[in-house]
Amino acid sequence: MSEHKVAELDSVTIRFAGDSGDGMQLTGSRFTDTAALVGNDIATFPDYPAEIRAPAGSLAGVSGFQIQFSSHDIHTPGDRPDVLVAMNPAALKVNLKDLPEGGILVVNENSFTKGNLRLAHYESNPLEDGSLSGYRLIRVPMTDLTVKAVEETGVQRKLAERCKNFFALGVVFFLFERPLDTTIKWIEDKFGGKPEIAQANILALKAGFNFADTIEVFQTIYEVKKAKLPAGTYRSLNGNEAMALGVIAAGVKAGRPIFYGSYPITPASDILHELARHKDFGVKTFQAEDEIAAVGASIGASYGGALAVTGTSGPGVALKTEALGLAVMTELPLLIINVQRGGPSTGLPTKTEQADLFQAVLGRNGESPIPVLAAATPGDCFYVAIEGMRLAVKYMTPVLVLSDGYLANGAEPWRVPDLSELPEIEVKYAEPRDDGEEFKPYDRDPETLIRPWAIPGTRGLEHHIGGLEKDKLTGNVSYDPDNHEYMVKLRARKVAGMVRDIPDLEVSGPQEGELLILGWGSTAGAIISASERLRAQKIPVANAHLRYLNPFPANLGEVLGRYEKVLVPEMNLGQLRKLLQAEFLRPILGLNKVKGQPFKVEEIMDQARAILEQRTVAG
Amino acid sequence: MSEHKVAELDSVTIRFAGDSGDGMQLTGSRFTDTAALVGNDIATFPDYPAEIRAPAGSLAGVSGFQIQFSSHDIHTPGDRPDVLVAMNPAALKVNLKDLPEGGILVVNENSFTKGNLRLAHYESNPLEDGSLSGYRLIRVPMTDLTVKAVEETGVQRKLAERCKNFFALGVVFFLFERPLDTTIKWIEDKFGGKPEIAQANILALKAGFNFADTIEVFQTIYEVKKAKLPAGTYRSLNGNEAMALGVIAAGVKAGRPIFYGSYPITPASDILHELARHKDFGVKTFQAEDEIAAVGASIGASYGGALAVTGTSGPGVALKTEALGLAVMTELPLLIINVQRGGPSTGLPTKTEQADLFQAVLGRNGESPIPVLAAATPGDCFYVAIEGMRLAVKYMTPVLVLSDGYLANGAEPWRVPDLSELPEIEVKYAEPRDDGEEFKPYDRDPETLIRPWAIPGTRGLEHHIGGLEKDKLTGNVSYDPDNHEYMVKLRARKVAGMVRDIPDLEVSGPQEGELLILGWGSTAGAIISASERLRAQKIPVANAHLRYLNPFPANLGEVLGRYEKVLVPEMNLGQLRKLLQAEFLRPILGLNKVKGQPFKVEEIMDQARAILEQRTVAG
Amino acid sequence: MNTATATPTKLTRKDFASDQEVRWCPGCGNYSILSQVQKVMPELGYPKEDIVFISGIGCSSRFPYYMATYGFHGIHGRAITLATGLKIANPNLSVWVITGDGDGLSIGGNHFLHGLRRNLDINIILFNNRIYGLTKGQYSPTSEFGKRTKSSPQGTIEHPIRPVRAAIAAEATWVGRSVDADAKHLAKMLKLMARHDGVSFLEVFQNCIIFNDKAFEAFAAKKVRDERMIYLEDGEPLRFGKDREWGLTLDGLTPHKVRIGENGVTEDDILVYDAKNPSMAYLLANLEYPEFPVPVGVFLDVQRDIYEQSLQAQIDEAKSKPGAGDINALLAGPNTWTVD
Amino acid sequence: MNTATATPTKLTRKDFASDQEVRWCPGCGNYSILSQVQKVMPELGYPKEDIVFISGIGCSSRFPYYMATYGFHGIHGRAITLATGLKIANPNLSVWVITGDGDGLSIGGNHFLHGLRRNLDINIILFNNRIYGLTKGQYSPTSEFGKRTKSSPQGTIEHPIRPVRAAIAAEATWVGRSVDADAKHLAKMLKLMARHDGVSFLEVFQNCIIFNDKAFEAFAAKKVRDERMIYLEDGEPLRFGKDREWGLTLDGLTPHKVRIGENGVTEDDILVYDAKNPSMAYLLANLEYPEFPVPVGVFLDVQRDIYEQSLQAQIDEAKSKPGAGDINALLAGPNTWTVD
Ligand SMILES: Cc1ncc(C[n+]2csc(CCOP(=O)(O)OP(=O)(O)O)c2C)c(N)n1
Ligand SMILES: Cc1ncc(C[n+]2csc(CCOP(=O)(O)OP(=O)(O)O)c2C)c(N)n1
Ligand code: SF4
Ligand code: SF4
Ligand SMILES: [Mg+2]
Ligand SMILES: [Mg+2]
Repeated sequence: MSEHKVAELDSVTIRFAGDSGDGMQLTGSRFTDTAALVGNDIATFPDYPAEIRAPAGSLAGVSGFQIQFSSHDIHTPGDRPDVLVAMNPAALKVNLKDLPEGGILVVNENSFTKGNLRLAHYESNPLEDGSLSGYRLIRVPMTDLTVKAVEETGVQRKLAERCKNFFALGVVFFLFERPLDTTIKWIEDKFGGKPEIAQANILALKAGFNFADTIEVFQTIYEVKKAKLPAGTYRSLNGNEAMALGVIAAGVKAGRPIFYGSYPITPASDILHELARHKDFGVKTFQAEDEIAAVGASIGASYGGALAVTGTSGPGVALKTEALGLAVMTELPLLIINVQRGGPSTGLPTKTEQADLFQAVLGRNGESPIPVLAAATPGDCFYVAIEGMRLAVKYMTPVLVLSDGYLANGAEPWRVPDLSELPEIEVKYAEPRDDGEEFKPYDRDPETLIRPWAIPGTRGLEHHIGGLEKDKLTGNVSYDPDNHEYMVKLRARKVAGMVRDIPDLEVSGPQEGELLILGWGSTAGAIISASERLRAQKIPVANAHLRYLNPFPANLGEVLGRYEKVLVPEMNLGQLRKLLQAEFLRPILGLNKVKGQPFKVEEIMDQARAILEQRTVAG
Repeated sequence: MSEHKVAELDSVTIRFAGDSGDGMQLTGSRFTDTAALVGNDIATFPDYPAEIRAPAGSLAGVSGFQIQFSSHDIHTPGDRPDVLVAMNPAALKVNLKDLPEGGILVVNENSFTKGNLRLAHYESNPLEDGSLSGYRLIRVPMTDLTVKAVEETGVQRKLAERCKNFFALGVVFFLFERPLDTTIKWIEDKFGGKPEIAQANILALKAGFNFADTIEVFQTIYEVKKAKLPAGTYRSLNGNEAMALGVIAAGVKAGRPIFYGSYPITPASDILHELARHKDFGVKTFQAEDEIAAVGASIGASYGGALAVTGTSGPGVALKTEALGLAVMTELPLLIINVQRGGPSTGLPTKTEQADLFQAVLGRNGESPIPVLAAATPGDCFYVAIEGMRLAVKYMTPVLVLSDGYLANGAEPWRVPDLSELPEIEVKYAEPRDDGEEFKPYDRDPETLIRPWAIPGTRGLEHHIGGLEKDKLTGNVSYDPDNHEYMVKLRARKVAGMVRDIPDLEVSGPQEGELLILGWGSTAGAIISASERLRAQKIPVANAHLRYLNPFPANLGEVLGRYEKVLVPEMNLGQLRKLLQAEFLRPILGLNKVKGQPFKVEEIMDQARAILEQRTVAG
Repeated sequence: MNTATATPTKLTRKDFASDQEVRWCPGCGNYSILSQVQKVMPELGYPKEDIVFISGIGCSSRFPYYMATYGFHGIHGRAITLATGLKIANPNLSVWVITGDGDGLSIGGNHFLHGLRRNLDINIILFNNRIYGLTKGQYSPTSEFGKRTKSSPQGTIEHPIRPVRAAIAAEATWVGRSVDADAKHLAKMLKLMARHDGVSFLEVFQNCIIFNDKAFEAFAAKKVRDERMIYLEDGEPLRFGKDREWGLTLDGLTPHKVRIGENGVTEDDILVYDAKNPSMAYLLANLEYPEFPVPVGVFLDVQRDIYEQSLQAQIDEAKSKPGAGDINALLAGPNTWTVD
Repeated sequence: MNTATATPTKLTRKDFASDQEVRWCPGCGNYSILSQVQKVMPELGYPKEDIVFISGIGCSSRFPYYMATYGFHGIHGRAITLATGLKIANPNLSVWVITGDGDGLSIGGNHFLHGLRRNLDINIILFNNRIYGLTKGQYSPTSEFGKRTKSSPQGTIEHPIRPVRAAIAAEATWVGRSVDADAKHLAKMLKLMARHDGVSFLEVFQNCIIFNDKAFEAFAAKKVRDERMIYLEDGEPLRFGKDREWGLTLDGLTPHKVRIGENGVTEDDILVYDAKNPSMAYLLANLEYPEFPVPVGVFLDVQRDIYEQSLQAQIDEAKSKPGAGDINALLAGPNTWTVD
């Protein structure tokens, strides 16, 4: 390697952008893995189109992958990229607006053909017309160089060209002094069956690296040191993988088999794929004919004593609504996972949103209470799955867990836990009986109000359950007016009473004062970063994160009362805000973004500043 | 007729109770019609079991029908009966607790056999053991007398016995000085094809009347004078009939055919039955394979330019949830009727409840606003259907209308309106074009935000709609972040903006002060009665009724602000209360009854008094 | 179904009657079906606790309450989904689905289709009364074209589904039909379906005395039954009539009703029934009165991979791989790094 | 479908291509289907504004965007329900449903069943790629038993649905099959289905180049097609092969593949196809490669009451009654009284 100036940076954000067919998701993932293995903290944001493969070169077909890697704790994939890699004009067009002035812009100049420029609606070639003069533009004839580099393998030109994403990756690796070995190993594993393809990709990767070194395109290269994470063994993990692992771990902790009933839907399908691969843990996956069959089978499996889970996204939850009422009425444990996406209706299926909170808490016919939890980060999906299952089994109730598209596909370094660190999940089936006494399936623990889990196959516990109102003791059908009111209130009390099992809300920053920023779900990262930065600037904001949306933690009202203002940033029109107002009768401020994209740290900082300044002005 | 003391009463409540097979619903309806035709104000409450026909004589099989008739304005079927007619021991057992001491109790003593007593869980015969001494017990060997009375027709004994409900009706007609002619005419029409059955029923009716006269079972008979209702032509009508007529009338006013897509479900099925009988108005009814097909076909019909309606009950709405999101996204007019019943799940299918409000307003994935209205009385179902359709068509939006089991089956006298009194429903389809210019299906009125209704078959308007997010102008699929946020907010603004078209909330009683009782849906009658009675007792409560649940009337916040306390009685655990709190950030008091039964006037009066007394104590 | 452990308990019919009051209309055909099911259960040899009855919503779907076994009264149309999950979770149970023509074929049509082709070892009984009973008399997907009901005052305009044919087309592995009042035949069918490995589907013609009385009377009434119904027997010629004087023949793909001894027709011309032949089953499922006798009995009885067994085999295979079930390895994944 | 007013507009293929960028993967079989549909449309003679394409969700369901007609991209599995309501509301339209094997047969299975038996005059095209394309490669209800996909890493354990057979069993009145790449045949099928009165159902084998490439290659590839597929023609003997040297015969209910001239088989032994015979259609729908040639063409073409027409007839009848449509009389009902 030739001599280059090396500068040290705290953190860097890179965005790879190209055509759907250009392999940007793969390029991003490879960079992520390398950064993670080197010990950086990372956060990623893959952003791809809804079409499997939109026409090559079109704006609709642009696929992006952003990663922030850092030598300190980070919580988001970065607001704006420091480096943008644009594989074609369309990718440039779509992404350039996010690159700050002076940012590094790497383009594949071979792709700036007339045809591609037209597809990207460029009137003139931006590489030539001076419009990019505000950036550190690095033009690389990637296609040509790649084709030349892989010539020796003898692969066809078309296949050769496809290797250019590894060339681009090589360039970026050089810029940040990253080793190539993990990527080479990955390529060898992946293309084991096709050695010439593996060879071509490796050659392209190396060529990119060497090209950057040799022709000294970069005056300076950058180093991002290891982050100081808590000690432990780490891996990189996205939210869907974490959710699947959480489900499996819950099964292991409970010592009971998992049943996962699902119908494919973006962005939840990967949970099904992941679980289907782990039948060695006794996991039974069932791809149903539709969402109704998925939840129906899951209720049936739960009735049979399995740890039943049904995963989907918003429109799928809509279809499961009626059956969730049955789970409430029969009081069977069931975990429902909703990986939220942009709505309403089919909406923006590959984009993220948090607009299914109302549906989760209130969206059923009748008085039909269901506990609701939400995951804060990709890795937290693991813990939320376990906690959801713990509560479902303990309280004999369906529990709904919310994730979203951003968590599902975003990755972060994740400290691999030891099994012993995980909460216990105690499964107690009702015991067989031979005393001939009648079994009372709705007789319950007077304190927790939990009814017994009596599974078919158990001697002497034969009984009937169903969706009609039940007698409070025998479980027989009852149309008695007083019994109905009693049962409606009992079901509500049981869920409300779970508050005992829910940790108090903790606040970071000032424990009382002017402004609390309260988040839920995937806004956690942006809120933490924003709050920390504000506090670093001596702006006294507090922040907290709600993991339990129903019931709320016991101290929530008290916590809110300690702040003059409470701001809830959420990717909807103010759903948590309304729930809080209904409960605590105090005004809550909202910061609402419904663009299919996560919050930027700056957006939250700006809003917090504006609120505090307004106060100063007003006061 | 022999001489009897005649006393005048303001209003009387009668409950007919018997086995499901005893024809109590029919008996009640006949009494209702007669009372209505005589000019009383009436209100009825049929209450029947979920089984088609539970075992004869069993407690589960008891069917009841309560009617209040009055010489003044009444709003409920009465809290407790003045007269209870019990056709068998089970009916007595189930209903006696509601009869106040000194009440008139008419029983069919022939049915108090050992077997029936056992089925009703009576240890001893209540007719003999003195337990009924507190009531004015009138024992009638109805079966025997009926059989004897109809002997001459030669009908078989079993059929003869079945006439005993008309015997009972005759007895009650005598007690309240009612004429027999309408009932005789009704019998003749109904059993036209079977003259001997008609004859037997008429003989039984007359025999009952004469029996009561002859043997002077009643020392006094009662007169309830005509009510002073506003001038007009009246008929008796229940909520489901009214809803169906409202739908038809909306079609007539709009000059467009009605499409009604539905899957049978209690208590909404009668709307389908009624509409299916009126194809002469061009009404197209479609009995779908399930609720999803029902709403899907309705959306398709609306797309085709029909006035589309889909009716169901809570669990059916749950199944329609996903498709309602599509209606929101495509902005097509659609009326959704939910005749609420006891929930959650299958719940109490034949009982009433108001627990689907959350589902109506908030129960969908994504930000998915739908206007919601609720009917206040059986007759109001007519007007709510028309108003819902007017708004749906005008604002190009699905509109959800809530009724409930109590309204659906309860009857009241209804002033038959003239067509000219009804609001206009203006249907404007987009005009055909030949100018070759591109049609913009999402271009909209800048003020009302309404997009054009462009129906297939119209030249030059070919365009695409669907469930994916739409470009704000062209309606083409758009994944643009800013466009999505714009559209999410636009859909919310459009519905919120309908407030311009919604009348202000009006208050009866003091226009400011200590207590406002605010109702919605079928609680109207009990709340009005309670408030009027309280005010008559110089207790200064105000009352108001919310017909529009989303958006709320513009002055609602201001109205609430004029009262120290606001009480919302509802047949759920406090759903409107929560929505109000979320919106207006002030505490709302709830009176919640979830027993599958409507409020009694007294229950509301008691609670209002308690609230006011508490204030006095506290103050 | 025969995978449940058959223990030598000596149960009687009464052991299977629950303490719940039976709430069907007096005279409803459901009573006789209930009675036969209760009678047959002890003969199957399952311990009571291993038997589960699952239903949707409808008059028929109240059935589970009246059995002293485990019972799950589900929601409308979804009984097969509940049964599917239960059977997958515990293949050892004897699972019975009770459904109606509306519950199973209208709202539940999709699960019917997929439930049958998946071939779980469950038993499905469809009570076909050709009407919606519980909701008081609307037409169902099996109602005759033109039928006048509450929701079709001018007559239905829908071509009905034939449940047996639909089940065969959906590739059920055992398909049969019986009649509520024909106690002996019904009992026989129940036993046969229970013993079948894989999904079994039985249609029972059931009289709804209130909303569709005598729907099957024309051919199922005792005194005409022999002439107007035909009892399918595997390997036996398709003969019927009081003296078995009638028979069915096949001319290409067209069945004919013939009288033995007339027009030169002999016993040997009569088609021999083959319950292993889905094409024959399908053809017979098309026959309707009055053109033909109505077939009852076992239409189809074949074998195919059983879903829950195949799933278990995959689990066993997965478990046999080196490193299988190592949760720590799974959590760590292939690439880790260490921070100290 | 032929009730729409055929006006003598001279439209061309280009008139039917919308301005929307086609976003399928390069090489996807959907392109050729789109191309044939656009080509055939002008020949049908409907004004453009009377044509509506309705779909569910899936790659195939993006189809309506690419047609310059009215188009409705619905929700997953519900296209037939939307089409049903639309056609009832306006019987004058030419309504086309575009669906996939997942959309139409998995989540949409119930509407498939009921939509077909109701026999509305709509046209349904099912793009069968035997995979879920849009959700990136899970098995579908038409995937082969044992197929390894993202959601079945050890192979599926479900017996597939055969769409044509299911459609025949559901009593569709016109049923056909074609192949994406066989442009001429596909165009012919499209025209025939359009002209049929009543529901028509066409399965098109469609190649998903990304997730299930070459699924139909074994028999549908150009060079083997003649030997491995059989083109059904009403009234013609079932012959195939480059020189039509092969044929199908029927032995009872069992079809056989025979070579004419061998073993004494002559032309006259070959079964003559009868598209009016549902039993034959059902039998042929069972044939699969490699045991048999795969049949394409018109399986079934029969007539039955058409739903929207029957409904209109009931309305006309109701309107012809004395007092019909009198809203004041309706509102007043039979019993009124007057308050002054
Ligand atoms: C989601 C939903 N839709 C509709 C209903 C109303 N419903 C209950 S049973 C039934 C049909 C019953 O018919 P069938 O299955 O034939 O049973 P039967 O009563 O005739 O035995 C209907 C429509 C319901 N309970 N739930
Ligand atoms: C309610 C709902 N469930 C699931 C999905 C996800 N989904 C979209 S398309 C599809 C299957 C597509 O398969 P197919 O119909 O065969 O169409 P293809 O893409 O293969 O053309 C699924 C499961 C959805 N959009 N909506
Ligand atoms: S309504 Fe019909 S099916 Fe239902 S219980 Fe009564 S007779 Fe039986
Ligand atoms: S994924 Fe398959 S079906 Fe979908 S567009 Fe691509 S090639 Fe076609
Ligand atoms: Mg039925
Ligand atoms: Mg497909």
